[in-house]
Amino acid sequence: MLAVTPAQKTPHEKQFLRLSLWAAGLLSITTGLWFATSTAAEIDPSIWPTSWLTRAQTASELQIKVFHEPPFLQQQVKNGELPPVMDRLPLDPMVLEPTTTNGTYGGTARIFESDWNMFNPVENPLTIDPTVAHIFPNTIKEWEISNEGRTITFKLRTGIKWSNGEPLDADDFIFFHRHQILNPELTPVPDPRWIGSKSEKIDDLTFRYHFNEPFPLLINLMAQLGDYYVTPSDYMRQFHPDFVNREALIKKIRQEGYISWMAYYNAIRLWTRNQPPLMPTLRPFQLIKRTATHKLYDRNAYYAKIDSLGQQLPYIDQISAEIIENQDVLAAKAATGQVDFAAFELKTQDFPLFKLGEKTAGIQVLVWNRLHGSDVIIEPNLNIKDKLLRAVFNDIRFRKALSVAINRDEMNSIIYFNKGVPRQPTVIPTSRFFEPEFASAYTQYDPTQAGTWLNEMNLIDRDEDGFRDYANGDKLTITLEFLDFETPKNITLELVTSYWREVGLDIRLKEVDPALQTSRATAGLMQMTVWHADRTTDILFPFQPMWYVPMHIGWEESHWNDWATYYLSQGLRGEKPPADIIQLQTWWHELARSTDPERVTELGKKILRSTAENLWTIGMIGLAPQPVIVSKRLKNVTLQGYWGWDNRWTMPYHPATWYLEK
Amino acid sequence: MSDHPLYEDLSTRRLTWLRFKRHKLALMSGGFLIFIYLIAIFCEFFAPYEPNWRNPKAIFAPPQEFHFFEANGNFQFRPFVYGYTLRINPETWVREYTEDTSQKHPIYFFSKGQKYQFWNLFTARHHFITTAKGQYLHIFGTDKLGRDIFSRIVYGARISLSLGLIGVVLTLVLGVLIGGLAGYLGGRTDNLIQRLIEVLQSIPTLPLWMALSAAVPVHWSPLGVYFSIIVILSFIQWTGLARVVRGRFLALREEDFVIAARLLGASQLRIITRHLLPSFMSHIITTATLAIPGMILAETALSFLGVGLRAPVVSWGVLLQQAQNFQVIVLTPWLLIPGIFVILVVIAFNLLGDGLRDAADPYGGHQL
Amino acid sequence: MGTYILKRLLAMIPTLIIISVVVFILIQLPPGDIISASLASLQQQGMEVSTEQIAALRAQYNLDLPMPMQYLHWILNFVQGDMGYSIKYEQPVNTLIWERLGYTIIIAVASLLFTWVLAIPIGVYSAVKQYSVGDYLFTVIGLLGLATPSFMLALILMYCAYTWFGISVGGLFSPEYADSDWSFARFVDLLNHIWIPMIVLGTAGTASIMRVMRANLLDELGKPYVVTARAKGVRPLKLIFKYPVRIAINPFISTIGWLLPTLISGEAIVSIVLNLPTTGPLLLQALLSQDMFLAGSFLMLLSILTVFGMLLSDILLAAVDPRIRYE
Amino acid sequence: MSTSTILSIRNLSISFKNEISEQLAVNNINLDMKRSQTTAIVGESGSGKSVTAYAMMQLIQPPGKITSGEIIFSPAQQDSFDILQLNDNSPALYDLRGGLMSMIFQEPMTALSPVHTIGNQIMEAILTHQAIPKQAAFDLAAAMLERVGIQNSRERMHQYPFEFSGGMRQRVMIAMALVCQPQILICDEPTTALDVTIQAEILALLKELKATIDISVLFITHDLAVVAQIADQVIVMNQGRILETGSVRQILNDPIHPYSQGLIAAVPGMKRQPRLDAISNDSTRHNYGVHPLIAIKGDREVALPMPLIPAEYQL
Repeated sequence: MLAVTPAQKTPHEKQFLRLSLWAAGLLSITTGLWFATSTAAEIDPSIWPTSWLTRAQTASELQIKVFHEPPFLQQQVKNGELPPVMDRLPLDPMVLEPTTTNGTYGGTARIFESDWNMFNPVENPLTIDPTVAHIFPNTIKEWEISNEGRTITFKLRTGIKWSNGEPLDADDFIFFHRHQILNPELTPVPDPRWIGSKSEKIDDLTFRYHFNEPFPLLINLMAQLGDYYVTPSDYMRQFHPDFVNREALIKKIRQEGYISWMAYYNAIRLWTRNQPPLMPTLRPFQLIKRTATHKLYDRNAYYAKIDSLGQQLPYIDQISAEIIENQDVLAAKAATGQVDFAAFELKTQDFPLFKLGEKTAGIQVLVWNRLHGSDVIIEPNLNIKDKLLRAVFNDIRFRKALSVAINRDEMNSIIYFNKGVPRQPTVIPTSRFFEPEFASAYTQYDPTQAGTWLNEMNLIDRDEDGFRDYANGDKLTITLEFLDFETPKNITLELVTSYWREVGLDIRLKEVDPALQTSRATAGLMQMTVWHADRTTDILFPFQPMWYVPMHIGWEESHWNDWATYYLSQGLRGEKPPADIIQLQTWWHELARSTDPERVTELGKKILRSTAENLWTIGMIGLAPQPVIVSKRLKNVTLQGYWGWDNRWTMPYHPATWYLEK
Repeated sequence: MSDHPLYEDLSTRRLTWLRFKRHKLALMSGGFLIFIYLIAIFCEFFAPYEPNWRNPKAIFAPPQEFHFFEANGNFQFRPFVYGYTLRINPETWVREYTEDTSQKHPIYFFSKGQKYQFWNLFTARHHFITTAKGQYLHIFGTDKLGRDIFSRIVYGARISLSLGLIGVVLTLVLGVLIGGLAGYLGGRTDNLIQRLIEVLQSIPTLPLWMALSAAVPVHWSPLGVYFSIIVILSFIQWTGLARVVRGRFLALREEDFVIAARLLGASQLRIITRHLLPSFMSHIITTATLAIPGMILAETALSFLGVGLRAPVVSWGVLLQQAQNFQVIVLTPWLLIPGIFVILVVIAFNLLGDGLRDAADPYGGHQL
Repeated sequence: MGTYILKRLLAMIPTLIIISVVVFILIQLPPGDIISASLASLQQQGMEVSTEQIAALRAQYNLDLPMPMQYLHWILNFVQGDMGYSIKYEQPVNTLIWERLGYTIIIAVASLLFTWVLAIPIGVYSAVKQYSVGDYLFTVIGLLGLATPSFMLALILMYCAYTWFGISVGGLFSPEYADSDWSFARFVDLLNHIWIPMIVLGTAGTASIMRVMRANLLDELGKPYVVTARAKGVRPLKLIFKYPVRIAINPFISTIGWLLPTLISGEAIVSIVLNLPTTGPLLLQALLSQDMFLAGSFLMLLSILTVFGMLLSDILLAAVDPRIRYE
Repeated sequence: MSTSTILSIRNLSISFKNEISEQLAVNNINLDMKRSQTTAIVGESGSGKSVTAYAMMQLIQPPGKITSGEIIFSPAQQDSFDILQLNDNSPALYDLRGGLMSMIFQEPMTALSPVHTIGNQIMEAILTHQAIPKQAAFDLAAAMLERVGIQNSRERMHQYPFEFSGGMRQRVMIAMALVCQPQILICDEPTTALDVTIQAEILALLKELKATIDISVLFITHDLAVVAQIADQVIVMNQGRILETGSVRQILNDPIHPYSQGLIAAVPGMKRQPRLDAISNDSTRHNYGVHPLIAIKGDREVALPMPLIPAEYQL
């Protein structure tokens, strides 16, 4: 049973309030840090509407009585194809305050397909604040963590609807849990935390999960990845054998050309480019058409939020998203003002080109702050099969040498116009887990020191070819495979290898395809690879500290798969890690299950300190500037924001409030 | 009685040469190519810098211009360049370089500069063109890491040009051997080979390259990659030549002198090498000359797709791959200079090939 | 004629079988496999992926079968028109390729026409006015076209098109027509964009065809039947086009088939630079990511097109050259 | 002689230039063609006889070049003109080619376009010179084919050269040449490429045609046997020079010039002792072209070195 009004309070409810406060309010601590550390990466929150920094207010709280019908929909409403706005909006819709003024309706925004998640961001059950520290309610109004985090109860807002008019209710969450994540066909290997979990529907809007082990981080998950945890059940039933005749279904799927019902289900359920038109969504815009070159979106007639004038959001009526494979063409199009918004595939090095566009093509180039703790992190494979190389990688002196051999300041000026921050992979300065030395460890440029360390390791150029060799005379050559994706990896690595060549290390670069990155990384076949250190905020760091703890296997990291497997399989497979690694894993194991904020912070810092001391991965430049291109006619885009996976890029900055000026 | 007394004492070789000499363009091209290949052979000497040496003071720096007159107008015989002063424009984020007349970098020829390993044989310091220590010279400007474009072009020439040459030799061996066999033996062998060629030619070449070069193991040394690329390129190019050779063989097989040779009991091999091959050497040489540019272009295409050679190896393809985007044209056009060299060399080879063809057999050699 | 075509058709069968085997081997060559591709796309979304999941998926796409079996599965389905399922794009191959194939063919044909319309007259001119200024001029231009790497050409043209004509960079349509249904206006818009790839693709071909045309024509001009015609008092222009040109062109007709693979290869690169919705980029992606069904079916399809192209050109040749027809 | 001259060549020189050397193919020759007679030019290959013929229609192409001379053509009911004065695209020249003057070539195999029907090629000749409907042209052409002895010509009109035998092709050539009733027919070794029996047929055909149409023929050959059958006038050429001219009877029965004698002696079945054995033996070795002296008797001319000129001739 749940508290509806704060009036009568049972002890149980007190706990609920406290815990929800915990879930939402971790930042009471972090808030202090804002003023403690100040770096280039930090944004003064006063540039955002104050209402953004608290949980969204609702129409009733702001005494908004009348809601306005977007002109785009009026005809349909007249024809009776669509219920009037009053009936489409929830009982008490959330109100979003634009950065400048309430906008005007209309227009088609031109964007790149790669920016579809940024222009049309997810509507998660919970959401994240602009400073990427708080978790706020969204479609879920209240939540309760009880039973040391083993039981979590959620309560939805009343009257929120999917874009097809179906209500968003508890069934949609239950459906996801029972028929998707616990379906052996669909999810052969579920996330261990879900194994044995139960879900329970309390009423249409209230539901509850029970876990074998505490899972308080589900809250963070619901905020960051929440759209994955809810399914438009009324729609998806027709593709699920639990609800329709299997034979008939498979027959239908085969005709569609899909190999199995799971393939089809995943293809349309996940946020892939194949989501079929008119698939129900909660986002501001609804995909209606796809061509070989474009995706077309219309405004979601049932979008649940309004502006302070009672106008249903979004302001913009349609999106035309062009699919572009080639990043150079993309940059060119962006710079020549052929889109209204572009960001995701834009590279820092191209700033001059974009700035040129400000003059010639009338675009506006905003500089947002990337959340990456380091744009590129080197991952020496500590579990590599090659004995000699393994010994070298596992020798801390080698990793230190690699780090100090890099001239980060020069790199910063060459690639980042001196606007980045030389640092090791670690959380952002505003995080409650942050300590300055985590970022600064071994970031000084000291090739001689590097040389000394390498000599100590008896790695010396024995055949006078200018490169160091193993003690036994074998050549020491390392192949670094990488995927040039999201951050400027290619140029960074060219630079890095040249620094390492200067200290006598022969590193060979090989760019690989996403598919190859995955298969080779997950199989631990890469001698060395790189990724970008995201998951650097209070939202995701506690949930996936993958750079700092062997607790995950994916295409992002390939530096200790066997140790990670060992942990994930509870010691059944993989390889038993050394003591210090075991220590890391136990720390995280506790952190992930703890409901005590202080303890969480303490453990988090232990983990981060270990990386700073051991350089499990090596960082370059972090907190870099992210170009965000906005056309002259697109208004209300905040001038600055944090850019990254941790906050789903634009989610906290409410693209639904953007509008096109006539 | 002879109509043209002049012709009598002309050996075919001399005649060919006479005809060739008439192609002024072909002659010039030949000269140009020899020149370029010399540079490629002695690239360590001609390049002022080692290809991967970076000048941190000059990122994306434009070409320096030669001066004979100092700012104050004094003439001096030794040409010199001015150093850069860099300013990152806070408005445009553009690196703006201006000549710093205070720092004069005189240019020295045939004098000591950066140390280098000539063909990994011996160490030397002398360069064709260089500047004093601590000073720098970037005739064609620098790239995103401050590497000297000119030096990279010179080093790239060695890779790209040798690749073309070796590749063609390989192609010839394959083409002549297989085509020759098909044509000479005929019958079932011929049929089989015909099919194979047909198949290879009906698969779009690019995907063929892609798949093959994607199969090159990642950990191979740059040299290994270099050779595997060559093999891949020739593996696809030989079919064309093979078809031609086969055709010629079929025709020649029935020629009297071949039959005569056979009657005299000459061995197959002898017949082929002594009688058949020479009879269309000229044609083969021409085809080869015309195939080299194809190779060079193919290499650039592969590098463009990221499946060709890769850093730290420097080939013209690799250089162009870094230059193939909008930004370059708008902001740093000098990165396209390697393209000019590719174009020149390819044209030169074509002209030379035409010249050779017309000279060798003015009537034949026109097939597609 | 009928029997001739039939014979050719039968002869194609073994060729196609060999091709299919080669193609299959080809797409198996690079390391890694398709499953990884789909996982990659999940991970892009921050999803968890485990090695077990990979194994499970692999079984789903019967990748656990031995190679020969996989081949049979693939080719048998292919013959039945089911080109399989692209894991990278999470769509059936059929739905993926047809539209793109359409654009590819449009561009290929366009540049083929461009090549001929340009190359043949120029070739004739250079042959008739051998060693004239024009002859040299065209030769030089031709050589430039032959020598410029296609991606460079594409890039520069794209830049010029934008700076001079304000044509949107890349793509086949302006934004306003991109999504609309086919209309005359849209067609015009297509023409406005297609000329860049057309020129880029056509140039290299134009150069070589021009030169060969010149050579062939020079040969033909010396033939007795030309003298006969001249002795008949036929006017030079009519004469040139009715006799030697007519005959000098035949070799080209016979090469239409061979041109197709070259065009498709070239098209791939150009399309990458200009971001065109054609087969090329998709095919390369598929190859790199080992999206076996996509890459395989694609290559197979293109190869079949080529083989038929050759048949077509042989038939054409027979049509224009009676000597072959009556064999 | 009574019959008037239809065409007369004066001091015609034609030179060929190749990359190595330049040489005179025709060296300052003079000759006259009598109206409605058959004039034969005899000589070995390279003697410049074909070149001369080509010059008459301005068919000489680079590297060949007419360096000097004139060719006066006096067609019936037209005032005479110098062919060499006609410039490349003057209508007169195109009327001349195939209209007033037409030509049969040595190689019937290659002289016809392989990719056009016989009909097409003959009709083209007609339509180039006469403004008549296609159908009329077709009938005309078909009739002409019948005339040169090609049966069921109407069907044959639609066939391609490679469907004809060599002899047949030559007949087609003849038909094509005569279809516009030219005043001069040039036969450039029309029979050399054919085997003997066919040769006979073609010659017979030409004779027969000659008898029926009023036409002047220039017959170029190296074969005296043929000359004997067909020619009225004979001109002996060697190395671009005319060595001897005269009536067929005179030349064959009484060749003065040792070279001619050599030729005749070489022909089997023409048993005539050359007048001067001594010279005739090595006659072929000498270059008679050099320092010629023209000796004349009546309408006979001969170019000879001094000692060889017969008494009855005056210089």
